[in-house]
Amino acid sequence: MIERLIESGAQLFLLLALAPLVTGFIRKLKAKLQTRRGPGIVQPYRDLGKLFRKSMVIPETASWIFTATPWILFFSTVLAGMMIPMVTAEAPLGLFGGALAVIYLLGLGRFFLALSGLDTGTSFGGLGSSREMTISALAEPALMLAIFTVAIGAGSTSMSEIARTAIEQHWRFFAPAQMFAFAALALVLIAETGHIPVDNPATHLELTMIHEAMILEYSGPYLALVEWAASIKQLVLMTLLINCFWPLGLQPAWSGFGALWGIGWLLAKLLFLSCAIVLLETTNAKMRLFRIPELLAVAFTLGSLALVSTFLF
Amino acid sequence: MLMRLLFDLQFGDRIVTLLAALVLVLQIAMVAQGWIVAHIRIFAAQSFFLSMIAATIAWYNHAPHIYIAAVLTLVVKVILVPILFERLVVRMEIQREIEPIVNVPLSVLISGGLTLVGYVVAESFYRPGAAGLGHNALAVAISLFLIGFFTMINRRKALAQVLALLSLENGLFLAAISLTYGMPLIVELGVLFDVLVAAMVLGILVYRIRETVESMDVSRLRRLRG
Amino acid sequence: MLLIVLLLISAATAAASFFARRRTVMEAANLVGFAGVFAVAVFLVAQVLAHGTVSLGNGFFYADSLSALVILLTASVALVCSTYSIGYLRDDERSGALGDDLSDAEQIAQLRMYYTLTPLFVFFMMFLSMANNLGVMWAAIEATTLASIFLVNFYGRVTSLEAAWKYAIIGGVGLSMALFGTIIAYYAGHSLAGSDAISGLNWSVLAQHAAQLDKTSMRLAFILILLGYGTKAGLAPMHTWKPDAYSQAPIPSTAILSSAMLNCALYGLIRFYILAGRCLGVEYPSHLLLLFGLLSMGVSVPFVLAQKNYRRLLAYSSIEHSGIMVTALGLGGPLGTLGLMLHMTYHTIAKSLLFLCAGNVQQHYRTDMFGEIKGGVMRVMPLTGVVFLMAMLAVVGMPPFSLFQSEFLILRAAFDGGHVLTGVLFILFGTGIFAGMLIHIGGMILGPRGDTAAVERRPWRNGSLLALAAALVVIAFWIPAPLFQLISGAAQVVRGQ
Amino acid sequence: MIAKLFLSAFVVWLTGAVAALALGRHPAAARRVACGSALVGSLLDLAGSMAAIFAGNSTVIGLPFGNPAFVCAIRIDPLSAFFNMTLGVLAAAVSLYSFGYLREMEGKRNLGAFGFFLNLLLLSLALVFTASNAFFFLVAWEVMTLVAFCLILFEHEKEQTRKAGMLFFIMSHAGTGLLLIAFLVLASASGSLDFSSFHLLASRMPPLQQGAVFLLFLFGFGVKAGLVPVHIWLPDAHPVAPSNVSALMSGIVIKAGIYGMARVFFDFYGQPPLWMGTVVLALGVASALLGVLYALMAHDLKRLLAWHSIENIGIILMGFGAALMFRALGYDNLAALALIAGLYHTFNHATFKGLLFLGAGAVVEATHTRNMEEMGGLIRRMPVTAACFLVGAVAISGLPPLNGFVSEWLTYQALLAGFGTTQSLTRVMFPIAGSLLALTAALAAVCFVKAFAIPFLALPRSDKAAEAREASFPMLAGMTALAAVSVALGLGATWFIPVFDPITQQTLGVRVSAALVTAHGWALSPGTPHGGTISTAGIALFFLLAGAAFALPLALRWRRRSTRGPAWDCGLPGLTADNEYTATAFSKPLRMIFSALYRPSRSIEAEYEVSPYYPSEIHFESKIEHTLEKRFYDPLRERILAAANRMRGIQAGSINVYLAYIFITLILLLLFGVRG
Repeated sequence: MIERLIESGAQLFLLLALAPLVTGFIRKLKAKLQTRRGPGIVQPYRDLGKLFRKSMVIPETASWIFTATPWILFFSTVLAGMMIPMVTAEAPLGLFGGALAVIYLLGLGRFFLALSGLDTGTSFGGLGSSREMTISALAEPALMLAIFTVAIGAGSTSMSEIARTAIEQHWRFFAPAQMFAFAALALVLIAETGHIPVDNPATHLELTMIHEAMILEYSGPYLALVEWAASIKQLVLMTLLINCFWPLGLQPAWSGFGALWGIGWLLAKLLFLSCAIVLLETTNAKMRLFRIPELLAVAFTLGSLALVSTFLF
Repeated sequence: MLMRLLFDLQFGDRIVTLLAALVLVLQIAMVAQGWIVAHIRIFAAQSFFLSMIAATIAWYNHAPHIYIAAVLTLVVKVILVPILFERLVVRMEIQREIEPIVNVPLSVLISGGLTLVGYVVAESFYRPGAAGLGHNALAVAISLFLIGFFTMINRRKALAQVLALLSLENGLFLAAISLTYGMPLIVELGVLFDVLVAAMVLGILVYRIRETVESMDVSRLRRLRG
Repeated sequence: MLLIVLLLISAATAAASFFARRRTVMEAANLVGFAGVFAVAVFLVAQVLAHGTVSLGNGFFYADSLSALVILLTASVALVCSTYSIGYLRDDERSGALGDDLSDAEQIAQLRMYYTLTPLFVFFMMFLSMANNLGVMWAAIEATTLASIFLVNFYGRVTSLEAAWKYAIIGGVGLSMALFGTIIAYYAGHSLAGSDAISGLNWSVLAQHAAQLDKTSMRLAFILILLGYGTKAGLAPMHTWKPDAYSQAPIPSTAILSSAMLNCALYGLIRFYILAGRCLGVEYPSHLLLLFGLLSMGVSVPFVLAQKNYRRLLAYSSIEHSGIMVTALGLGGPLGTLGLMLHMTYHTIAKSLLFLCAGNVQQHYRTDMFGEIKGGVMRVMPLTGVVFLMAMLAVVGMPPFSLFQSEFLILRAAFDGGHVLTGVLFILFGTGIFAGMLIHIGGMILGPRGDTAAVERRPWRNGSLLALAAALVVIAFWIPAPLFQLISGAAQVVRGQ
Repeated sequence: MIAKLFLSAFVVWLTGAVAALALGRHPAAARRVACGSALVGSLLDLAGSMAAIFAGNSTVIGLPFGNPAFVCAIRIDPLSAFFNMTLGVLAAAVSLYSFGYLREMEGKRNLGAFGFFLNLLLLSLALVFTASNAFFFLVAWEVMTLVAFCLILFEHEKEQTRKAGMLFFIMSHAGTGLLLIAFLVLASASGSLDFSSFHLLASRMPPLQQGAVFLLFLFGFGVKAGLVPVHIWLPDAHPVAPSNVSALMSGIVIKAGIYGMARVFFDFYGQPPLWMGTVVLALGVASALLGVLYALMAHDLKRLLAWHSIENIGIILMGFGAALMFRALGYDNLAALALIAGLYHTFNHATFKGLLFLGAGAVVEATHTRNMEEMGGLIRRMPVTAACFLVGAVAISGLPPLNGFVSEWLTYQALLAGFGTTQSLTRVMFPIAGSLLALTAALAAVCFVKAFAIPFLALPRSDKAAEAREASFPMLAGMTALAAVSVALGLGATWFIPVFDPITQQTLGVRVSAALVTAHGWALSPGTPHGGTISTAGIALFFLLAGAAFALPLALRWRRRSTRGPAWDCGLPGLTADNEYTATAFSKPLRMIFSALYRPSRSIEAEYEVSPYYPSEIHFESKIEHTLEKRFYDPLRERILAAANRMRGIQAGSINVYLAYIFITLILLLLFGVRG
């Protein structure tokens, strides 16, 4: 029992520590590709530290939902993080929920974030919430089809089960179903974490920002919590993508040396995925809002192709 | 020789058929008729021949109560009703002619067709050697009924319609006496009483229509629709 | 013995109101007369339940449970309508609806005509239900028609004259066909022994020897009777007189016409159906009856859907119900006949209640067009509004009310007997009628008050309304045992046991 | 014991109804009597049904009925007990709520009649769920429809109310017509009207008849449940009814249709052919999608909730459809899982939809308007109502840890398990249905962000919203009770699952709750070997622990350092309510994306004095088109009325024509009839 506690504590620490690092790394890499120096990799840690120490301004019109949302968002994202296998195939809180629970916990966080956006009473908040909810609603069927394809392969929706079958059948990645599912899940990842073709994380230009618009009114520690939760969500989705399709390096159990080896592999895969994302971001321009459904329709067709191909081939 | 004829059933049967044919001819004449007063008189003649048929049947079948029926028909349909209607016609001094909906030649043709229908329907009833006199009178009765019905449809004037209705009941009376030597007396009385009251009631109605609509033309009474 | 008393009382009522000079005497005579008739009818029912059949004058008058039921229904409707007519005619007199420039004497003459003709009308209906001889029965039906012609023409307007004329002529033609049918039936029974005696045409005699009757003539006779009494019952295509007559006659006579007269016409048809059924087998008559029943239901649907006048709407609803009852007769069997008899009883109550409510509304709004009332009857006349809605729901066959039970039995007979198409058409037409009635009558009753004047107290009319409404509600949940025994007895008679 | 409880419940309702009607003159007493008897009756009914479920067997009780030709008896078997339990819970909360809700109507409306109809509605519902023969079922069914019609038309002054009520009544009656045909076909096949004689009867009938009876039942009950092709009355009828009635209508009256379908599909049909399940699943998906898509565009709060009822009925039918398909393929355990998913969602929907309608009722009563655009900032004035509405919103969007999530998770597992079956059609159809369910749930979340945020958050958009007062105590009590039940159903899912054992035993002959509950009562699993588990209790525990350990202390510390200031207003002179996002704006992106379905049209009128470039006032209005009504129902109605008008030509008025009709009939009959 104690051992399980240590494992989950380690995964929790890893989750919290790694998330800002990944965001920092992506920003640094993007800056490098745009031939500018860009802030250091550890800049997000500094921002979080600074924000936690600053005082806060809460809008007059805001109700208790505005103040409760950061906590709900943070805890639901962390809980989702605990339910997926990062280092070992066995997710610490795997019992509490599988793939569906992860999707719906992220949904819960998003639900309250949208409410807080509208709670401020500014049009930016409303703008952001409406777009965020619409895009995530359209992304949902594609995400579900990808998860279903993987789950059908593994015979269950529990993430550890999916990871374990991924480990045993190395060749599985090259099956067409897996390829289509991977592509669909990648597109959904881009849409959910708000990267360039769907939403520009760096901008505060009213017309283009989606995620930023909702958290415009947050300041101080609450802004830190929301930012941190956003990066954790990005890490969760990336790990989900990795461990469902590239299982190499996933340890069957938390033996001492194996853990280090697992973390090493995790970092390598995250590095590779981040480079792919940055590459995608720098080579593409942001799409018009009403072109995004077409992108998500492509993801949906990829998902259904994945599903059909599991049954055909 | 005459006396023998009086008791020879065969001869009685032929007389009844002859009179029945005469009644049918009068009915078709009534269809082709253009004048109300002539219409009434033909109806009276028709009723007279009917009572003659009743009398012959009563004579040959020794059924006394048919005599009563014959006399009653004579009184009611040959005397009372025509007088009532003629006084009605005179008092209301309406134009005398009847404008039928279907022109005369076509309506005569239709009555011919209806007679044919009468015979086709009655044909399934003929059992060879059936006793009694006018068993073949059923066909005549049915055609009388159908022609009377057709004349009702064909008439615009209220009084003409009433007359057609009464001629229709003549057909029934023929059927009653010829097929079953008359219904039980009570029924005969009931029927005749109802025919008389019907004639009076319809007369009153015709009079009311004449007062309120200023013309006997029933086809203009079309206000109640849908 | 009771049979004669029954006739004497109604005849006496007619005479009393004919010779009375003041209106109150006429009203009292009618009320007391019909109460007496009702009481005697109840005694008759008790006697019929005890001895099976009551006959008089060696078989001239013959009352079995079927005729007892019809007499009871006629008596009850007549009683309720007489109480209603007192209030109704007083209101008509006050508002000058009887005729705008009539002096007092003329108005009294008008009322006298009503108060004498109604008991006469009821007299002949009673006579018809107990006449054993088919010819006499025909004469009685003819007499009811003649008596009711002037009731239809009571208001003397051009439209009521037109309605009376059509009622008379179409009725006359129909009944002459019925007479022809009776003659042919008598001819069919001609070969029987002792057929020329007075009892030759008696129904009870013919019923016993039905098997030996001549087949082809019975077939012709049944067709003619179906067309003849079908005209009086208002079956399509002979129904055209009904909407005109019901929308022009005074409300109490329409109520009697639509319920009691319908029962008597069906009574005649049932008597012949029993004969034809025994002689030709049930197959032949049921096909014809189903054809005419479904035709009547079908014809009334469009008229209910696109109707602008609520009294004509109720007329078409009663055409539909005569169609239902004829279909039930056509289906036959234990369920069909029981359904028919139950339906006849429930329909009498519900339809007369519906017409009485329509009367209340018409007298207050002075019009019978939906367009001119524009809703709000519930707010102006709460009692009439609620009872009207309730009666409409009952007539349409909504379950809490009892008509659903009889229609359920009829439908069950249809489906068990394999007539699936009949059942489906029955339900389809029922839904169409329901939609039409709900939209029109619901639209009229519900809605804001508008600017119509408040309604004055109306003891007589609302009293009879409440009595019938109470009967409707009680019978939905509980039928008195003797009444149910009478109804199942009548059903057995129809089945020919 | 069970019989006594049920009979006393019926007696209490009946006497309550009659007493309320009698007390018409003094409304206060009538209100108390009506709501009190409704409450006591519902609690008795709840107790009786719980006892019946735990007893597991079925008890039969004869009821006295006046007409000897018919027999009326009720039979309480686990399936009807379950639906009675749903009725009991919802009705108790609604009656509690009505104590407060009706006080406002005391002066204006006849509360005696309202109490009469309310109690009769509950009584007829209980009878519908327990009726044991076709005749008594149809009587109870139609009485329920009639009473619901009277309740909907309670404020029948408004033209819109009348039209909606009449459409409801006519469509329900048409549905009952279909049921009547179906029941009578079964009765003629089985010889008796009793439901026990119908058990597994339908599978023994010839396939054509079996298919026809299935479709008749599906659309007969579908009309009442709000299945897509026959749902058009629902979005009009529920908003116009008084709110506590709409809560009952959406919560339990719709479930009568679902009960009917469950009774037919799983009691009368033994081994149904595969195509039946596919039809139900397809219609379920269609209802879910269309329901939520049109809900997004509704800006009348209660109309939005009515559309959502159609969506949730779709989800329930997905569960039933999957169960039917598994039954056809012989996988009884999976069928049981799918059935439990469907029934669980029925109970959940009754609770959170009832809660939402009661909340909406409180809001509408406070602000005297149903249009969301005129509300706003109610969370400050009506905090408890807002909290309860939020619980309902989270539950209906299927977000953990509440009950909506649990039943949708079970439906996902059932659909996912579909892939295990060999049939080629189902292997593809189930996951596709699963993904469309995901889309529906996500769109529901969007819709309920709008439905909660616009009325409750930020600044009030009209003075009506500004002066709103918190609902009275009984109303809040009713709402909190339902919220508590919702949360309990969510967290205590593992304790609630065994309730379904007797039902699946009776219908499918298999008990699966043991397989579904794992980790000694903490987590729920789909019954397949090492399938994905879910523990709402665990999730809630995590939130509580983390909240208590980190959120509270840190929040308190940071609160001291926080100040209240104006939100960012781009330098404009202070934010007003006009800056807020409106419901129309919020749903605009989706209106653009699904424009093929909505065919949106908008009208903008700008008034200006000086020049068109400086408008003083702009009116913006956007409308969508209900394709099903415009394409199918309206033309159908017009064509019927046109045909009816043409047919009126028969009664043209001329007596000669009338006589001709009779003449022709006579001739035809003479020529063809005589030979016969």
